[in-house]
Amino acid sequence: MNNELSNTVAQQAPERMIGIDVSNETRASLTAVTAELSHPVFELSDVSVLYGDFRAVRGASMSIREHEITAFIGPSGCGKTTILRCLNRMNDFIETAKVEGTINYHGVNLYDPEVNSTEVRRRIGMVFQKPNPFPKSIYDNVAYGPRLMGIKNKAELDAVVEKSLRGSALWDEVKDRLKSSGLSLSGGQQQRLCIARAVAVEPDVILMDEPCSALDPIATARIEDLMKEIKSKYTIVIVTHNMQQAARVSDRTAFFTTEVGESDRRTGQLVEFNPTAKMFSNPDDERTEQYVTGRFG
Amino acid sequence: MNNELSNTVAQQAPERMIGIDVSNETRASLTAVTAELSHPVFELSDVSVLYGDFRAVRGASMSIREHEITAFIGPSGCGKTTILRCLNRMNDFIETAKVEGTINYHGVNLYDPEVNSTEVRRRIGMVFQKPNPFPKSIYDNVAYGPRLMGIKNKAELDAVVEKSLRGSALWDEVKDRLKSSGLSLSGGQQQRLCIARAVAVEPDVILMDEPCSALDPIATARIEDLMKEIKSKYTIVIVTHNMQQAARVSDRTAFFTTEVGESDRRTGQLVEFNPTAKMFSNPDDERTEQYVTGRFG
Amino acid sequence: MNELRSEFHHELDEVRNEIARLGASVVELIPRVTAILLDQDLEGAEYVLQADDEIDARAIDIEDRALTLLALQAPVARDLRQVAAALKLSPEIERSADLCGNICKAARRIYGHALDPKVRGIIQRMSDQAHKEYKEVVEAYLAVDPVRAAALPDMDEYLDDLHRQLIAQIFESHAAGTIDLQVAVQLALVARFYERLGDHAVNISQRVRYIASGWLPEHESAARFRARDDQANAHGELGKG
Amino acid sequence: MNELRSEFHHELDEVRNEIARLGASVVELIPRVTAILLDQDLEGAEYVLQADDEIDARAIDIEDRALTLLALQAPVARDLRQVAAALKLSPEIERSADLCGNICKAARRIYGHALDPKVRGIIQRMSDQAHKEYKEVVEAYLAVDPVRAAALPDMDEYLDDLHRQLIAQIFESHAAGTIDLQVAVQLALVARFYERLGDHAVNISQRVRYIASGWLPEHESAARFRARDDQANAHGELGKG
Amino acid sequence: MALVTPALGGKTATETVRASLTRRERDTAGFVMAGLLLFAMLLTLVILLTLLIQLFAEAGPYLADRKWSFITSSIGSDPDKIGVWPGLFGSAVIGIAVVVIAIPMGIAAAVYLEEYASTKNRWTQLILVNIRNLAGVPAVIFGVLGFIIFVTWLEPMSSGKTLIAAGLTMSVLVLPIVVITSMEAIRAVPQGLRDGGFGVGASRWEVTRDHVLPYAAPGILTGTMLSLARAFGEAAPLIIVGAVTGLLPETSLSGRFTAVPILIYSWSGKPQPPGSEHSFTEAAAAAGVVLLVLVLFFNSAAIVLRNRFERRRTGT
Amino acid sequence: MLTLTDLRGSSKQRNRERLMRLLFQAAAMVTVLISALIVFVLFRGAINFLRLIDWKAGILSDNGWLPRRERFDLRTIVWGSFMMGLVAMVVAVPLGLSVAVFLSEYASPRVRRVIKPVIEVLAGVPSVIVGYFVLRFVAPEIVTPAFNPTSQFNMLAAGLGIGILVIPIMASVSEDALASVPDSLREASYAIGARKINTVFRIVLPAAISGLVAAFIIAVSRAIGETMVATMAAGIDGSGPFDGYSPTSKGLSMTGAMTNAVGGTDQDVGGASFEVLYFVGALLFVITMLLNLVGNRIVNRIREQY
Amino acid sequence: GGDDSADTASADTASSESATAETAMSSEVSETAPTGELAAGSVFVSGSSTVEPISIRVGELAGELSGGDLAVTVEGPGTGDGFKLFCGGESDISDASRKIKDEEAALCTEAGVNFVELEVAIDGLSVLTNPANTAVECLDVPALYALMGPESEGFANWSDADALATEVGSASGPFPDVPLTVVGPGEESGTYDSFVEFAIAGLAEERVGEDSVFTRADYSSSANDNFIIEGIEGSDSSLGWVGYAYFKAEQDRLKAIAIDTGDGCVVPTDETIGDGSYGFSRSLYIYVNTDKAVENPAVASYVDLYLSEQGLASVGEAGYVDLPADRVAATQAAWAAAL
Repeated sequence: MNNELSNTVAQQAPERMIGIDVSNETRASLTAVTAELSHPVFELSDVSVLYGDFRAVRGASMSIREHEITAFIGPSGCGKTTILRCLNRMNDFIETAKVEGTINYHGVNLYDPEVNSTEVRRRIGMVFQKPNPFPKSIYDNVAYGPRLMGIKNKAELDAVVEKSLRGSALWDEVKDRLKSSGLSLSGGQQQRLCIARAVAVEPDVILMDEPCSALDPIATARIEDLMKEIKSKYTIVIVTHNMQQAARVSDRTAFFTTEVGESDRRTGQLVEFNPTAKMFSNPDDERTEQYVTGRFG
Repeated sequence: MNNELSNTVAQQAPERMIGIDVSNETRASLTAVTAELSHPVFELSDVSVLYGDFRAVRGASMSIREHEITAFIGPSGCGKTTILRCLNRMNDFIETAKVEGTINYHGVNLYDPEVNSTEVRRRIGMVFQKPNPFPKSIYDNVAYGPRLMGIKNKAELDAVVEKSLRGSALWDEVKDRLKSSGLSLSGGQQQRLCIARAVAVEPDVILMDEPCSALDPIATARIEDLMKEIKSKYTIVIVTHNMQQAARVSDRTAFFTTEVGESDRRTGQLVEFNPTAKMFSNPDDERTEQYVTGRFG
Repeated sequence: MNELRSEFHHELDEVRNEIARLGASVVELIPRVTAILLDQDLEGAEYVLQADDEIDARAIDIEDRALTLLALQAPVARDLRQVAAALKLSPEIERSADLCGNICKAARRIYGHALDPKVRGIIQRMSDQAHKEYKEVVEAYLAVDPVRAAALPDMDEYLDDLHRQLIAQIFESHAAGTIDLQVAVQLALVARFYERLGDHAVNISQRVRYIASGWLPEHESAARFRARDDQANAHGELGKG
Repeated sequence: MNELRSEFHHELDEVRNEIARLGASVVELIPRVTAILLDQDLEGAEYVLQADDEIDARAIDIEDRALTLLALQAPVARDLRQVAAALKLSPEIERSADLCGNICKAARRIYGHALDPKVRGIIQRMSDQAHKEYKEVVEAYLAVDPVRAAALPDMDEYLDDLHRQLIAQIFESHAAGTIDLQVAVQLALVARFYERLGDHAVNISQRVRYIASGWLPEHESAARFRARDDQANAHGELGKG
Repeated sequence: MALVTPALGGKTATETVRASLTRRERDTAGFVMAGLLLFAMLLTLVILLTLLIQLFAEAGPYLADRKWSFITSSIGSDPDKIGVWPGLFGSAVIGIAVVVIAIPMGIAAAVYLEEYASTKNRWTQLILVNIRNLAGVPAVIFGVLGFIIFVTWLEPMSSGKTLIAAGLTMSVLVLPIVVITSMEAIRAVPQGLRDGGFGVGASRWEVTRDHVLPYAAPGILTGTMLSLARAFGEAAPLIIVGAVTGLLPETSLSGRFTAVPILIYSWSGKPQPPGSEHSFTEAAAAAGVVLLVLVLFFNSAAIVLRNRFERRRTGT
Repeated sequence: MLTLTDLRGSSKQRNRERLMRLLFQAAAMVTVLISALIVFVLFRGAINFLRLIDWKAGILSDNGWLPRRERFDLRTIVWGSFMMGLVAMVVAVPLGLSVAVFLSEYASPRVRRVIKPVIEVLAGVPSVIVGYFVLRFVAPEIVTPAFNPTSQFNMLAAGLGIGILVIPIMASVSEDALASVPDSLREASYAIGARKINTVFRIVLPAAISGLVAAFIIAVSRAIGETMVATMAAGIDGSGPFDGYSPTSKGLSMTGAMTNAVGGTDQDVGGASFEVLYFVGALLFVITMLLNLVGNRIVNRIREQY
Repeated sequence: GGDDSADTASADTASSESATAETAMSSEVSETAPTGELAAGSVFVSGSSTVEPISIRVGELAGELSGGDLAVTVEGPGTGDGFKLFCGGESDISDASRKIKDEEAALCTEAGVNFVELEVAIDGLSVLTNPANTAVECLDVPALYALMGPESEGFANWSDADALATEVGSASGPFPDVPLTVVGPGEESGTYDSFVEFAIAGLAEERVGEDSVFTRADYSSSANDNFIIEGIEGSDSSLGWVGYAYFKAEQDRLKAIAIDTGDGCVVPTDETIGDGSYGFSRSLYIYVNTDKAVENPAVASYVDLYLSEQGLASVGEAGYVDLPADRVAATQAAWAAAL
């Protein structure tokens, strides 16, 4: 055997040149089967969301697992964003909104009256559709959360800011202008700043509501890469109307759709929740198949 | 041979069951090679657009052909929208904008001082990023253009409206409520209404500036189907930041990118202009390859 | 609501039909080349060998179209399986047509040599069986009928049987001196060609099942290996569980 | 700026490496099975046939991964060609490994029969040539080197020559009575197996060229057909032009 | 701060999470702040309500006594007999002048600035700064301007201290307000509408006529109403221009004039004449009620219109 | 094939376009003309005034604003305007801002739907009515018992009146500024786990600062330019700050000085005591213009910063 | 209500009386303006704000009697302004709280405006204090100068003025040692001018100079008579002045100080003012453009009405003091002569 070839191939997996032992690792990376083994962060059972009398989403049950990226997809009005906003109680701000069923977060019912929604949001951060940096300096944007939590010490804040900006792959681009306004950044950078801001309070989960819909493909790719990078530290749930995005980044995908419910209004429902590879190659439900292939009945 | 099989297959192409004569037709549909033969609607040669001192796009040359869908893709700020807006002189409204080079429309220089931009826009319609129906009835939205052109006769207008709405695949959905506001439609329907409105003045060309960026995947697919349907009548130029969309709908694709020009500002330039199938399977330029595959140098 | 992405789906159907047509060509070729072989029809052989070129071209065309669909339409789920199957099937069918061509070539090589009637009988039966299988699988493909497709491996067992019979018969005939070595070797190859045609039909049937259900045709050997491997790794898995 | 979609591109590289590894397995298998054949090493044959199962499993795995990439990452341009090539190459290599397995099976079938030294010599040379081709093409694949890949068809002509030589030698040996019909047929098949190995190497080389440049391997026959066809349609084309 | 990641799951982790999620800190500052803000708002409402109550309380008995005669009577020396008629007439004419002069001109200027003028142009910048500044110029200065221009310089046309002069003065006063509110309304017209118009080959004027102005109409109308309210309520410039507070039996365009706010001003300082049952201050309060009704009507109309407009824009 | 003439359009249309543009432009120019006239009239009068007065007597520094005695101590009326404005802002800024913050951040949509229009309607209450209110209620019922001023009508009472007049304006403009802060910023803050008070004070108010400054400037400008309340309730006394500079003393604002100048006397008109109208007008114009310009500058700078 | 002026309530009797009065006065007048037949038309009266209330009342009367045909517009920008308009030919009649000045008359002549001066009423000025202030009952002119003249600026106590009072020859002192709060009309008012003329001008011209004929600047001024009255009421030792009419309306709340203009202390009453014994009184006039009166019968009608008994009743209603009969006759005669 020629040296060149054996070097190249053998270096990467010397024991496997002909060996019997194809490790599971290779196959595992294919479909993220290990996911089955990871810990559930959220457990939704039979969750419905009502706005006044109107049932926006009905009876969704699923398990969102640690250190995974879970994507919610579906047509407009299917309730994917509604469910996302239940996960850190952002829908508290809509007065008429009411959540039925239970949403457990690490085993604790998020809608328990004892639970403090502010605390919930410290643990479960959120990134929004439109990049929304505060009209403050880059530094102050990131330091906002830590300061709220009582960190006053300059050195400590500096450290948190640097860590968070590094964590969101923004440090190199902004380290020389931390004092300039967050709004002076490009759209994609702004969104990464928002991620840095969310990350700065060391949350457990980051919810993302169509974080790339306002961005161009390059900025989108950058955010997607970032998500994959940070998922080892955080559990990520992303709502996207871009199926390809869900396919590219997520480990599991939940497909929601609408059905005409009582009084002619459309109620969202969870159709299928499966590993992403399965959703896009061989979904269980015919409606999922029709949606992902672009046939819509 | 079994009857069932021969029926199914043979009906579709009886002469080809085994025959030697595979017609060219099949292959032609693959790469739209016939396009080479069609008439050029726009001929851009060495077109640069300047905003004040700043050169937004430099030296773009291309030929946009009749009854084709031509897509412009590229990262933010690459000048694709700028060039599009030159094609019907919509950039006249940006005061500092200046166009260098020549843009010929059916052989007439669009930027000839004699040319009336309003007249140009009657021939070269435009559909915008956000669906922008007039806050009028569906009927009046479509009838607006024809009325401007002096059509007063009710029967004639009715005919134009119906034809345009049929042409934009909206007639069946709205025929019973032509008097209701255009704003009462869903986002996707609004965008089709805008297409109907553009079509009503019987333009030659329809320019579309990211017409689906505000729509969900279902509405997007509907518009894309519509574009393919109407391209037999109109020449369509579409700007999209969604590469997949360009791949799906267009016959030819122009890829623009930015380069850092004088004084550190990014100038757009046309990198490659080729049949879409080629652009996405085997582009000529390495930068195109990097862009479409998501590697960005 | 109407179906969306209709042009794409139409093109997908077109590709499918073209594959079916190509398959139908093979279905037609099989009895034809058998007749050429048995009737020593040199003209027919020439014609078929030229037709083979056309089938190659059409197969390439299908592959081209499938790749273009992949590049432009980013198909997923069943659509993707269709396209992936097209990529797999077009060489499969093209290879089948090649096999038919090979049979013609063999016919030319043994031109002038008389064939043992027993051998002729088995060849005819192999041809009929291969033809039957191929027709069945092309129909199953067109109908995306995994149930019919699932029958193919078992059907093919009969062809394998015939193959063994033919080989045995060839040895017997050779031993009996009714055919010489050249002819014997060519006939052995021909036997293999028919058998391969059946294999291709089986492969196609697996693709049909794949299109319908996403079931990926895991060769029995691969499955065997997996089984062994999983056993070996059982302890490790438990540790993780 | 860093490369984007790095995970995807990393997985693409992984698939490529895995294909190269699989190819390397075949590269290693070829001399090994020749030795088994010539040395009548039954143990070795058994081992290789089991290893073949593994290769089948790995090939399936590669196909699976390629399909997943297609479903999830919507690759285009070179990436798409990589994935499409992976879909094509994994069965190509798997078939090559099968051929190696077939050689082992042939070795078992002719177990106990002595082989003519001349036949042995040609088989060894065929093996060496097939090994050379396969190694060359796997290296070309790993390096995405269309220039090296372009040499394969010509290299394969030598293998075809050897194939003809071997067939001739087999007839000769059979005529000389040094090998009986069974062995002769098996050896003829073995000869074909080596030749097919070379064909697979050529196919792989074409895929390498395809990955590098998008050049789709049009079989000569297809090209021939096109040429004829275009001529026939020349008048029509001119009419349109 | 950092959540103890419950790597192994189970009860302990759940309890840790529960403990941290149910932590209750007293949000005293927030509570106090909310209370303070509520108090401030209630105080404001109380003040403003007191104003209204005070006014109505003083005017009530008087108006009950006078009934419609207070509207139809002229001004004079006896609080028992006087009325706001000349004031209403004057205010109405001023209102008409505003509608006829200031509003078309203001809208036209706004259209020019928003639709035609180049923002980069120095002239445009000057006009913009100038208008913003004019809107902040005290009303009394417009009185001076009106006095000089319309009363003195243009005497042949206005016949001096007449309603014509007053109407022109008030038109000039509200012009910047009309321009600014109209500009805001026009600016709120989505660019998409213009693009849509241009896209089908409409000219600038056609787009303005067919889309911009109709869409901005409610907003412009709001501005119009507000400026009318302002014109009705403003007294200072009329004092300078020379409103009559004595006797005004005749109301005509070219004669002397008065206006409701002037009457309030004048009456609120007059002593009760001997022999009159009511005082001038009561009459002033009653005139205040009349003015308030007038102004608040236009103001409310403006606000109702704007709210409806906003609701339409955000989509119901 | 298309020719140039096809794209030339009709001349009728071109002429109509040109005419409309001209009309609109003329209207815009009128506003400039108005400003020019204001400047011309005021400054011509002011120069006249300065020519009429006796410089040697040093009258501008004399104690008190008594035009008939040719005593034109600017300090008196500037102080009067300043003091009334100050009192007004002391009342209006906290109250107006609080109302705005409450409505925009704390009130439920239902409360906001009711209160906001009420506040806006009240922003239109004519100043003469507020003047009347001060005359009849604030001065006698509030200021006199609470501060025991030397005069029932004084700068404090007038200032309070102006404050009342300005509260709804302050509240309304500030509320607009707060409402224009995108909800996305609030959401972002809450999503980090911030409380309402943090969100309001660290995010919303800073983000709205330019609008708030604008509101403040508008309010100050309005307070200084306010005429009727100052005329009716401040006591119109330019005899100088003899009570010290106490807000509880009577006073005279610049606007009051102007209405005084035109309020007839039985003496001769004309002369400095009338021309002073222009002088004070010019002064007032300059002051409010500076306020407006500074305000715009601040607003622009803050806007650029963010 | 006023004690001896006709009540508005008895308008009917008043009008019948006026008819007899007018025939008695002048036959010519009765010819031009027959009773109850006032000429229709418009009259514009401008001028003194002091005279304005009388003109308004007469105007109202004219409107009533003519059923609205005789429309009289009255404004009161001030005597000076009034003369400007009058001599500019803009007003038909000018109210005046003083006689026309020579330069004003010259203006009229220049403009070709012929006019007649008609005295219509007497205005008294009351110097007031709080009823609680018993220490002061009567003040002479030097005392007023000492307390309120330009030299008194800064005097916060009555007794501060003692020295100055003595210096200028007052016999009213010494003053009590109580705080001195001076309240009065603003400088823009006619009443202010009158007060200065009566109490300050002589000594001020003599002692300070012609340019300083003013009261002290540091007094509490108001344009609103109600507030002056309240101001005087508000301090136990206040000192102020208002028109006699206002005092008359509020005499329960205030105390008038007797004034000594050389003939002993005189308290202001209708009688003392009417007969001239109260020093602080002045005549009020109207000036009529005679050409307009001829051209426009409405003007003549209005003046006729003004000078009729019914018209002159307004003087009392407005709070001024009626002219003695002889001066009424003189005025009527002047009017008759002017036509």
